[in-house]
Amino acid sequence: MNPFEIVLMALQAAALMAVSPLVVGIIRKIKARMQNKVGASVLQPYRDLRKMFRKESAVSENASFLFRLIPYVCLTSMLLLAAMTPFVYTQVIAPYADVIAMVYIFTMFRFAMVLGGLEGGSAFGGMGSSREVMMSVLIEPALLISIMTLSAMTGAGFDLSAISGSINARGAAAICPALLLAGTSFVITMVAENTRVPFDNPDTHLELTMVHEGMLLEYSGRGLAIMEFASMVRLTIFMALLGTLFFPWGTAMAMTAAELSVSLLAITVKMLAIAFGIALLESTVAKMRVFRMPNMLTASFALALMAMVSLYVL
Amino acid sequence: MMVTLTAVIPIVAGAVCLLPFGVKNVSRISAAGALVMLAASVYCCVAPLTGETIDTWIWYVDELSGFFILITAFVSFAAVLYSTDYLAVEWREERLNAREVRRFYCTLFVFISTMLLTFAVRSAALTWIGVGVTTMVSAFLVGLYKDESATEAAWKYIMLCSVGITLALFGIAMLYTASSGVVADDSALDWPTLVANAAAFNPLFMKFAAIFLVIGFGTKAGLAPLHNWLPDAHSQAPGPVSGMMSGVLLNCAMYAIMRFYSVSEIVNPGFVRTLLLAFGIVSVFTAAAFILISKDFKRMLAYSSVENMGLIAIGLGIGTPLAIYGALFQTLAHSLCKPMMFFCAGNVIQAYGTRSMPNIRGVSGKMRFTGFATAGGALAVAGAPPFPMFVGEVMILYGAVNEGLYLFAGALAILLAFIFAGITRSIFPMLSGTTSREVFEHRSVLRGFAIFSLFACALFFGLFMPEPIRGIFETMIALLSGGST
Amino acid sequence: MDVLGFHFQDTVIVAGFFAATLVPALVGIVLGAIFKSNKVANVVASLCIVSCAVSVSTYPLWHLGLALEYTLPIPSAIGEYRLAIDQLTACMISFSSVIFMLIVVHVVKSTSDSGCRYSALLNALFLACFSCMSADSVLVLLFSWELVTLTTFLLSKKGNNDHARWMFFAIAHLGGMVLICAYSFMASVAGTQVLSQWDGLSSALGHWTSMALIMAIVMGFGTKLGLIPFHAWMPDLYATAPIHTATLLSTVCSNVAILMVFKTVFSYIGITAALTPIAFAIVIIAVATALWGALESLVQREPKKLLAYSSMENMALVVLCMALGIIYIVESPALAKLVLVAGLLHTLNHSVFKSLMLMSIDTVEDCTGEKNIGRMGGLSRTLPALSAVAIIGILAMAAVPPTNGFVSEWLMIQSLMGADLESKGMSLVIPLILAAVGICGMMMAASYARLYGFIFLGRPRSEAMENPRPMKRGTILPLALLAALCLGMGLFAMTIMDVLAASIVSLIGMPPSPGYRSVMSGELLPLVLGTAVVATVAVLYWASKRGAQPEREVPTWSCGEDLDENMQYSSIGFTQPLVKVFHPFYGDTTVVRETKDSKVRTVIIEFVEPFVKYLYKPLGALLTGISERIGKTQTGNIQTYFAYVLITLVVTLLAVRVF
Amino acid sequence: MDPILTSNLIDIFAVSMLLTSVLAMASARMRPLIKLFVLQSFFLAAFEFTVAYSQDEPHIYVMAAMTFGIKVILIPRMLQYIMARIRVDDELSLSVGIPGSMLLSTGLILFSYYVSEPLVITLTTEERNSLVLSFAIMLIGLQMMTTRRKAITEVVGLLMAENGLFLGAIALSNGMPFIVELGAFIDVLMAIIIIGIFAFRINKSFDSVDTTLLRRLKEE
Repeated sequence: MNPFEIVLMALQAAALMAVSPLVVGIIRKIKARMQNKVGASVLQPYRDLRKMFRKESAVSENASFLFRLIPYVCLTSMLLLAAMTPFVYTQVIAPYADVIAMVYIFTMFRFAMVLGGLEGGSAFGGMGSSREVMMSVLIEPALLISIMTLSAMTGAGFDLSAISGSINARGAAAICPALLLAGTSFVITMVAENTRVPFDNPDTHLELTMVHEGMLLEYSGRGLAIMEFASMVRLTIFMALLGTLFFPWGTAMAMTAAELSVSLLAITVKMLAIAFGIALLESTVAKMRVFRMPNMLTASFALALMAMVSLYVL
Repeated sequence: MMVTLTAVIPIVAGAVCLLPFGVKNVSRISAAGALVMLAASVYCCVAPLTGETIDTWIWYVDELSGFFILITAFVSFAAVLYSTDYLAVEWREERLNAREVRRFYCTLFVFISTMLLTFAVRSAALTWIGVGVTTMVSAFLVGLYKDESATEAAWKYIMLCSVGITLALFGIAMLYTASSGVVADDSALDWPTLVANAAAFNPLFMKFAAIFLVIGFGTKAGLAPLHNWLPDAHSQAPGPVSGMMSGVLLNCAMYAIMRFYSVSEIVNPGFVRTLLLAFGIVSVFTAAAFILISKDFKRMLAYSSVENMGLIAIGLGIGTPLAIYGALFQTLAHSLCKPMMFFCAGNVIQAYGTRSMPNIRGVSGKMRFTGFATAGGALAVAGAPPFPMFVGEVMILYGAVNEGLYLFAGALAILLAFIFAGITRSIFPMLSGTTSREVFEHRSVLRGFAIFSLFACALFFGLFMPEPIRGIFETMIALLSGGST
Repeated sequence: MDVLGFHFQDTVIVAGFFAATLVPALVGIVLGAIFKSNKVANVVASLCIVSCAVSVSTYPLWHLGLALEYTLPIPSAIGEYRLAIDQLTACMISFSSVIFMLIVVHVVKSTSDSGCRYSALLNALFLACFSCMSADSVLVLLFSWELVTLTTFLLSKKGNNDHARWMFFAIAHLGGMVLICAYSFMASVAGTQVLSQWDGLSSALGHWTSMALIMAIVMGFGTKLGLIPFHAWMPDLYATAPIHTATLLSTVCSNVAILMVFKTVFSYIGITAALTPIAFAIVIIAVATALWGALESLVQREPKKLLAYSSMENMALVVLCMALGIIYIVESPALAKLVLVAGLLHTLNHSVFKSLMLMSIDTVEDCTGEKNIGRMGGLSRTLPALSAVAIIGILAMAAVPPTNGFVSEWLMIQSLMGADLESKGMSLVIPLILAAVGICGMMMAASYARLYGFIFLGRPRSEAMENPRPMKRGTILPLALLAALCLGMGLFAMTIMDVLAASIVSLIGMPPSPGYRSVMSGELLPLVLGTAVVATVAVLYWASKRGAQPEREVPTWSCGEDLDENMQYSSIGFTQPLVKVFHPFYGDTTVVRETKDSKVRTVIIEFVEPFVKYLYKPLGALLTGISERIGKTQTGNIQTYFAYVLITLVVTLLAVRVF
Repeated sequence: MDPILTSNLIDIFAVSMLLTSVLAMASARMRPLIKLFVLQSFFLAAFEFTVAYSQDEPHIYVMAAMTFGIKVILIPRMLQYIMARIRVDDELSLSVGIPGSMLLSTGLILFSYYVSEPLVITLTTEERNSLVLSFAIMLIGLQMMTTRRKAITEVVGLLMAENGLFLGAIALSNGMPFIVELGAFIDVLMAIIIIGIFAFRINKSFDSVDTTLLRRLKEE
């Protein structure tokens, strides 16, 4: 690793985090357009974050030190993940971009969120945490297995960059049932993990449906800004993972200007496509009932498992 | 000479007890008598246990006899000490009158004497007579209270054991027939002669002798399904007598079986072993079933005796030196632990006035010492380390596995686990909890000492085995596996 | 060896070491048995601490190259007390002693379980565990293992918990009996009782027998680890026994069991290719146990029961690792080393975080007098120090970086994934195991979130929570040390792993290369990731706090109403969605309606452990039924008894005549 | 005397003993039962006497005398005394009816032949029958104990079984050493005395000697 590479990696992590509000803004904009609305500017999320970051925070008198710490834990985990995720360049902080560690950092994020939801002692927080926990029990194994399928398929160990690079290098030959199944599972996981429709609606605070927002209910001001930002980053990371792990073609594998610019273009197109997909999904599908969710999540889990199994059976 | 004295001392002590002294004085006399008896027995056994067999007149004391005599003397000593206070309480609470107390001591000493005698004689016939006489004498001790239950128990005891004794006599006759013609008439039934000449005996008669002796003495030893007198007699006898019956009386019959075993193994190798294995496992099985359902404290302990006799039989039945070691060790362990447990049960029952375990609660709270000893005793009897019965069980299982009796060992292990569960389930709830009864612990130094000394001995043998004692066991194993001394 | 200029013979040092370990504990037992006063109880406990402290030095002494073999100068009926300590044993003894010591310190400080009797039994338990781990003779091993059972049984007396204790005692003894048979058999095959001379008996045993033995040994020790179906005693005992007993049982005793399983399976029996089928059976049991523990932990009402199921799950994972080790060892020794290291590391980690959590939870119960998790809450403001150490324990249990729990689970999944999947039927099994481990991990995390969230966070749900008694002085010390261990072992896991790997190599007798690191990714990851997490959070927090507006304390938002104590999510409700998802496994959720007044109606949801209801109770009834049948043979009528004698005689004669 | 005659006599006495046993099983009243026991004991004494004569063994004479003294005279007297004292009802209560008992006895006799066959072939002719018969008498004695309910009948059953035993012992080896015989007799006598004492106690406690009343001691 030369210093330039390190700078590049840091840059790509920074870029990933920097564009995440934009990604959310774009999704919202596309959604608005689909619903024949004008919609806010794609930069609106930046403005919201800035406004909230400056405001005074009101903390529940029942909250403990943990409550104040949790936003930073969440942000930290996203920071680390951003550094691990291949974005425009497959080489990330290898050998520390460990897929298993990645799943556990997601767990850490979620655990912190759940505990945060239980602080304050309102009914909504507990409800959000409860539902989050239910979903995570099914999501997390699916995520683990779908990523593991890639690892096993490529035989590249546990390093995200190696996996990504290996699939990339194989070109079209890498397309196989396992990849497709795992990819599908990952898409469902992505939607569920980021609490998008049909699992949750990030835009409402309706007590019957909310999961993610329930947990954030007690946060305000800077804490809320950080939590919201972390969630945005999470979505972006998932989208980036989908683009660079499951469909990594185009991502730069070497540090040449040509490859990097192609990769930049490719990732932009991929992200836009995924954003469009999410927006389309959210505009066309209704929110699911809470106890319907497990069915969908189990399907995702089964898909992942099938992907893994298909590696050896087919 | 010394042996004669050992056997006579208790009788003298018993006779003195009959003299019309007060209950307190009788207690003192009997305690002193027991001490002298113990001293005489120890003195008498020193030589045999160090390798010099006593062989005079009708007496023959080698390591095996010495081992049993010492156990008997020690347990009897503890039992007499325990009786002094136990009987005094019974007398104070007017369940017994002074005359009955005096008679009790007299019978008790005669009983002790007959047991010592059983172990110390040379002839099989005399051993048989000794076993027979112990039954008759102890029947009075079982029936001490003269109420309906005690009488019933004594009746069953004496009738069943008489049948057993009769069968055993037939076995002795068979043994005599098998040996006659090989050995001169006069010494034809002497254990050492039998062992020495066994190789020339008629094997067929020895087989029949084996059947009758094992069933006959087995009735007395409490092997299932011949054991039915045992829970009745043990539960109805007063505490100290239950302890003695279980701790040493059963040994008498077992000793006879052991002696015969060493002869028979030379003539028909494996025959008695098979019989003993069968009776042993049936005993353990039966005991397991009864322990699981028993509600009566003393009856449950009695079934545990059945189990232990079964284990000893199994140990002998396996017949390897290791298993025989296990059997002998189990004998020692049982003789130490079971009387102690019966004494504890005596304390509890005297204080609570009931034998029904579901009605006894809160012993540890009300009676500190008894509670402690009962907990220890229960663990010992159930077969938990560091008590010696665990060691005995392990040895026997180990022996069984070594002999290739895998299924047998497995079944035995499971049965032992059930027994363990049954005993602990019944006893430990008695210790905790609360009771609404008026409970008063009868405490006295002698009573405590009796329990404590047995407890200490049990613990000692569970943890340690000094070389000399180990040597004695080795000799006994050699004796039993048919080797001559 | 030279110490401070004095020259000592090695044998003298070894004897001195054993004496220094054993004698204080023995003295403690004697003192505790004689005296009653609380002052002496402290002396007795401190003797135990002395013994523990000395035995911590086991590994350093081993490292110095001393042959830690010793025969006590007192023979017993079971032969000589031979002790011998190899590398793995030394590791485990040293580590377990640390845990033991911290627990005893907590006993002294918390005074809830003190008393001469208790302290004396602690000494006895220490001796039993020590001699079990270091036993070099079969009978000593069996003896001390049973002694462990016995002392924990005696230690677990508290109030009226006879049934729970008895259940434990009976099941553990059943396991002990199985072990006695298994070890006797091995001894008879090996021809010696000296364990250190047993070397790869599997060639002499034949593979069917070896497989049966491995199963017997895993299940025999598994009765104490809580493998299905022998786990039924755990929740009740953990909930009713004195907490330090439960803690010792869950940590030190489990360590002993795991060590013995490892030593027996890998060293005494020895693994060959033919033995893999049994590993699959063990895998199935372990996975089932882990899943069961995770499922049941979700619905527990009492925190200690929850932790009991958590222990069960964790130990099942360790057993799973062991079984995978059996599978891997033939084809890929390096991977086998990795998975075994993962298992052992998890054992050690578990003993740290579980002792921390059990004692923390007990402190909660002690301070508030409340046992129902549904009536707790809000303790983080009133007991801040406790909640701080507890969160570390919770994070460790939930395998969140940078704690030690994360490292071992990370290793475990790595070794699962790294399996050479081209071989055998493994390819299908591994994904399933992986899925199961993943689901277990998340369910346990959910349980732990519930545990922490409903005890420490939120608003108080009952009076007792508002003003808890302050913690007893000094009790925080051992807890804080354990919490520090949780973090330290997470960061510096590699050091421990190297030691464990070396121990495993010497235990199995494999060539040292290829080392486990060759198949492991991210060697420095625990340290780097852990540091990164801690540092980033710290930096962000510090940076963000600067220039922030001061916070305002406000009541929790409540839609304008006043919040009463029931207007919070309930602990049962928290996991209710999951219960609904996995409903078939809970079988019966009994709803009891009690009508006290005409208007007031309480609904209680009770979860009955299905194993107790559908296995233990019918089995017990069956046994009692059989026993009562047999009991009928005792009619009380003497004629029947004569008939038995007659029949016995006739049958015996007939049998002899016929055969 | 003629050896054939003595051997015939021996057989006759032995068979008569079995016969009395069988008859005893068939008797439904107490007094005939005791009489049959006396008769059996008498046959035993006669048997012993004949054996003593034919073998010229002085100690068997003594035994014969003792058998006569104790079993024919002393014990029946005692039994009658006990019966008189506790006013035993003469009716026997049977748990198995007489035809059933007969069948059982026959079965036991056949069984004795079957079982002792390997033993018998090693023996001389006169010993043969006696041994088989002694087996049969013992088993029938036990059978009586099993199927008769009164305390006294149990005792009689035991005594009959003992008679069988002595028959066998003498047939096999001309009796055991004298001291054994003596001990055995004393044992029997003591047993009967003690059993008698307890029979009184039973009568006192239960107002009956029907031992079926003695069935409180068992597991609930």
